[in-house]
Amino acid sequence: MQYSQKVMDHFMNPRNVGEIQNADGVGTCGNPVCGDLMTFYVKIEPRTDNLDMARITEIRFKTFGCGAAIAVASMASEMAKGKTLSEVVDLSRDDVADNLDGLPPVKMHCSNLGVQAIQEALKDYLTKMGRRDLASKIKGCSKEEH
Amino acid sequence: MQYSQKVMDHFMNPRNVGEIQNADGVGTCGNPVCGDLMTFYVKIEPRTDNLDMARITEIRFKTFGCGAAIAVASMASEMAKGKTLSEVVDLSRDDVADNLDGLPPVKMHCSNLGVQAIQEALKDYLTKMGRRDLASKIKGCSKEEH
Amino acid sequence: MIYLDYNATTPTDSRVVEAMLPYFHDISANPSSIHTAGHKAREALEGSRTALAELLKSRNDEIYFTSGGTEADNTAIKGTSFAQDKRKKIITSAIEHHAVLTTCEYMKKFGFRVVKVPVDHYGVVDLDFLEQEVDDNTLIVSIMHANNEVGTIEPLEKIGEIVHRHGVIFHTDAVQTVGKIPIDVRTSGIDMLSLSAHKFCGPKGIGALYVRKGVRFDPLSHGGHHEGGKRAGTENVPGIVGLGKACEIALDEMSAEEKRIRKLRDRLWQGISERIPELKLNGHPEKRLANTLNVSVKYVEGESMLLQLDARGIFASSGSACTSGSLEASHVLLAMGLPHDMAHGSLRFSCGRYNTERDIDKVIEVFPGIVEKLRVMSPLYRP
Amino acid sequence: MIYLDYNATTPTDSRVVEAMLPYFHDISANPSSIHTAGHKAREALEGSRTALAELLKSRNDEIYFTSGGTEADNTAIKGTSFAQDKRKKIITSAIEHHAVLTTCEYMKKFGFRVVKVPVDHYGVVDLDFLEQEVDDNTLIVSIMHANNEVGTIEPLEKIGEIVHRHGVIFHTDAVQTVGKIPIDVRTSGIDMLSLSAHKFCGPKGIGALYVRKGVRFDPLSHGGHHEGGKRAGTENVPGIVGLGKACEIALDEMSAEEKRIRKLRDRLWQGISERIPELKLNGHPEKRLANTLNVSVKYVEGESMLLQLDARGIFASSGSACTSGSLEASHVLLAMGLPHDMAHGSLRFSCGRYNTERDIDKVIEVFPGIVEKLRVMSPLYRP
Ligand SMILES: Cc1ncc(COP(=O)(O)O)c(C=O)c1O
Ligand SMILES: Cc1ncc(COP(=O)(O)O)c(C=O)c1O
Repeated sequence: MQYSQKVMDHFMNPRNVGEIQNADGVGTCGNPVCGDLMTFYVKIEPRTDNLDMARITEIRFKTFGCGAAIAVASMASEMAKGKTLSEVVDLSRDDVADNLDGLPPVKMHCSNLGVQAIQEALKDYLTKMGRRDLASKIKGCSKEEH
Repeated sequence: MQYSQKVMDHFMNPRNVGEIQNADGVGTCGNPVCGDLMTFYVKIEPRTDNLDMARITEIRFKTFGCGAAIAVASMASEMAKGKTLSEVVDLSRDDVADNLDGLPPVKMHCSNLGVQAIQEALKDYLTKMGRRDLASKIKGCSKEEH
Repeated sequence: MIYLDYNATTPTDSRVVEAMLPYFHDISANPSSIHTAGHKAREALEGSRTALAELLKSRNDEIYFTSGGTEADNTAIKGTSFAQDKRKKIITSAIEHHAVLTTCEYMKKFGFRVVKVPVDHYGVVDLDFLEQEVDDNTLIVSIMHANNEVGTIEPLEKIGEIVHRHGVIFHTDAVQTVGKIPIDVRTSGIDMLSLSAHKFCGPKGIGALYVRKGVRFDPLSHGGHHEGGKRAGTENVPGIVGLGKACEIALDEMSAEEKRIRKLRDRLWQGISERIPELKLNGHPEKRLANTLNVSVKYVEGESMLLQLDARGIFASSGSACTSGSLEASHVLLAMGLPHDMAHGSLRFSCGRYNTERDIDKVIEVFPGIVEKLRVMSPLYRP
Repeated sequence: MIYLDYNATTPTDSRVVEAMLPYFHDISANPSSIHTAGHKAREALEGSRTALAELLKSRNDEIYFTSGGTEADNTAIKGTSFAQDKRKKIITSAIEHHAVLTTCEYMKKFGFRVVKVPVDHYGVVDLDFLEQEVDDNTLIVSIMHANNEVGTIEPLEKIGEIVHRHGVIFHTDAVQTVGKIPIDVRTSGIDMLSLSAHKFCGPKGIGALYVRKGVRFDPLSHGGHHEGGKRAGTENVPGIVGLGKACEIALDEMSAEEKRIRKLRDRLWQGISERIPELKLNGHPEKRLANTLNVSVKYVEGESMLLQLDARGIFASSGSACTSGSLEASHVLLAMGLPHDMAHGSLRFSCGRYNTERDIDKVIEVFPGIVEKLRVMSPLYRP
């Protein structure tokens, strides 16, 4: 596996590793059967007027997975931090991979996993907020990938 | 082709090369199509009482052929020289090959050719002597081999 | 740099390289040429054949040089299959190298049925299953001598006995054992055996297939009359000379080396298992290659450990070199009944000729910290 | 020693050996391994692929490394045959190397029909015959670029045109031309091309198959995911590096070398044909490899000339290296219409990188005496 310098940096020194005790949202995607599992924890600065504009103030993750999975989780956490919900929902796997200066083709699914697990955390938050309607519009984990 | 020292000696310095102008018998076996052709010339010391005891006093050969063919002709000529007709008829291809310290398997047919061409020369002699009956008992060239 | 990936490939011994060098330029003719230069090349070739025959206890004319273990495996399976059209069943094991497994799969295209013998938790083939499957329709049974991922050694003699009761050909992929442990084709019931030089400090790109006299097979590559008409192509003389030299060295040093390497391997296992909780040793506890240590590290994925080790100059492998590039967990570990996460969390250390105690101690020093760091990051881990 | 058997094989250039050496021990990991040591090996591998792609003007992903020309030929013919089951006709020429001819013959076992295109007196394939034979049932046409025995160069572009009119695959065995004369796979209409490193001062045991993107073929050897899944087996890294270096050298020096060698070859022909009556030049007078001189010496058999030359330290060949061991006259010369005795009386001088004028002059000095001696011994000769 030939990883970029960026990937190796995030793999060796992952940002935002850990859990958040009283997280506003928690999301997990992946499956140890496939060798990749990610859990994201988020703290949200609430916006009662417009939930879309609520902002991720803190984000932490845990990952069981390959080098790419760890780097993706780290990069995705950095990209999501401080962003609004609507901004985060627009993040694509290619954004993450691009910010890592690319991923080997066989590892592209990992970058999907990062974005999706964060989305799951947002869904969790929205559900807790009683906004199942908004939560259902967010994709979250895809069954086909894992 | 890995030839023995003996073969190489007879190939590089073949004995009895040439023709005999007034030969008592001339015999040819082989075929340029197969890449081997041998002609033997013999002088015979006649024995009117018992032709079997007639003796080859002189022998010469010409060969178109591979290294083994030339060495075989040379060796066979040496082996036949001074021998009686009955002795020469008993010579086998293995005798020639053995005296050359062996031949590669694919070249064994060459040693047959040597013996047979000498036999043809004897047949020629016997035929000229009016002894077609004796000549027909000698095998000479085999059609199967060439 | 600490290289612990000898089952993937080995450095070529400098004595081997030394032996090869004259055959690149000075003695570089075609062994099929009839001139003196050709003879010299031919002699070197046949010298290597003798060395290999000695190592395997075979006859010289039972050895066919190939371009490696994969070609030998392919020749054995395809060659015997295409040389006949009566028997249409191929039996192999669930833990073979891809060179055997994929080849067997391919033969389905030609009407062959493929049966895979399962293995137990240690990776030993199920002899009862084999016994039930071998029948008069079976052409060949291909079961490896020792597994490349976990090192488990299969009971060749017993397999040979079962196989031969039905007049079936017994092929073994001995790529991981030739040069490492003694083999005697005369007593082991093996009909065909594959080997590869680069697994025992010989050069890459050369191997051989042993074929017991009388076993019929079609060549994999057709062409000139090389190797008794059974493997066409201008012979790789330097490679063959290197293989021969590797055999000579193995004959001399194998038994002492095996002891030395076993010590290193056991030292490594002791060192890490004392320091890291929840490690699982994969493979047979005793009937196992002396150089191979395959462990599953709970809660952690293999590649991430590999990369962390790599960053510290330690080179190991996760499963086999080939599976490392893929996403699927090792078919060997799964066949041995490991759960997926444990299979994904496996790591193979394979020692060899140039490893020292210092190498091992460095790994013992560094590895626990790596595991700890990755476990702390793992959502599966609850300390 | 004067080596004039470059078409059989060549010495490996010392620059090539130099380039290979680090890859035996220092950079000896498996290119499939994901650790840093593996990456270094992988980089070397891909560097060689680039060098070869440059030489052929192909893309990198159209190159598959093999163990030599024979394996490349076998892969092309068997691989395309087994990858489909519609087209059942294989067309080749009467003067192919055994690696192609025997492989085609073998495919009859699998229901393929084989047609051999005849050649003219110079060894050039009969395009009209080809035109008539290529049809919608034809899978592949395999016609060599230049013949190994006589050096005649076939009209690839014209063949490609005919072949492609019917959607047929065009394979060429370019083992004798790669590294000697320019090749451009983009403009020549070639779909598949075989080459072998040891024919242009690279190492033995390594070659390649070029396959135009989109042409389907089954691997000859199955196993790991090497070479895009098309050629399994741990890559022969030193060999591949050697092949790459040989390509680089060829790119740099080919055109100057070709001129130099042509001069030597022509000097040889002039020298011997002036001194020896009844010599016949075999092969095309112009469209011929610059290094190849095949002559038939009337009244004399080839092997005996070879041995006499050998005794004087001159190494040539009679027909191809492979046919030298057999009793049959060269199928190439017979296909060109030579009578048997002239075919048996053929000799091939093939020059190369390390030949000098002195070598040539020595042959000119020695050869006439040898011929004379053997002619005097010949029953066919009447001076
Ligand atoms: C058990 C086993 N069989 C076959 C092979 C294939 O050998 P090679 O890569 O030399 O073709 C290997 C190693 O790659 C192996 O470990
Ligand atoms: C025209 C031609 N094709 C194929 C081959 C086979 O190549 P290799 O011997 O490298 O397998 C040769 C030489 O032996 C050749 O001259």
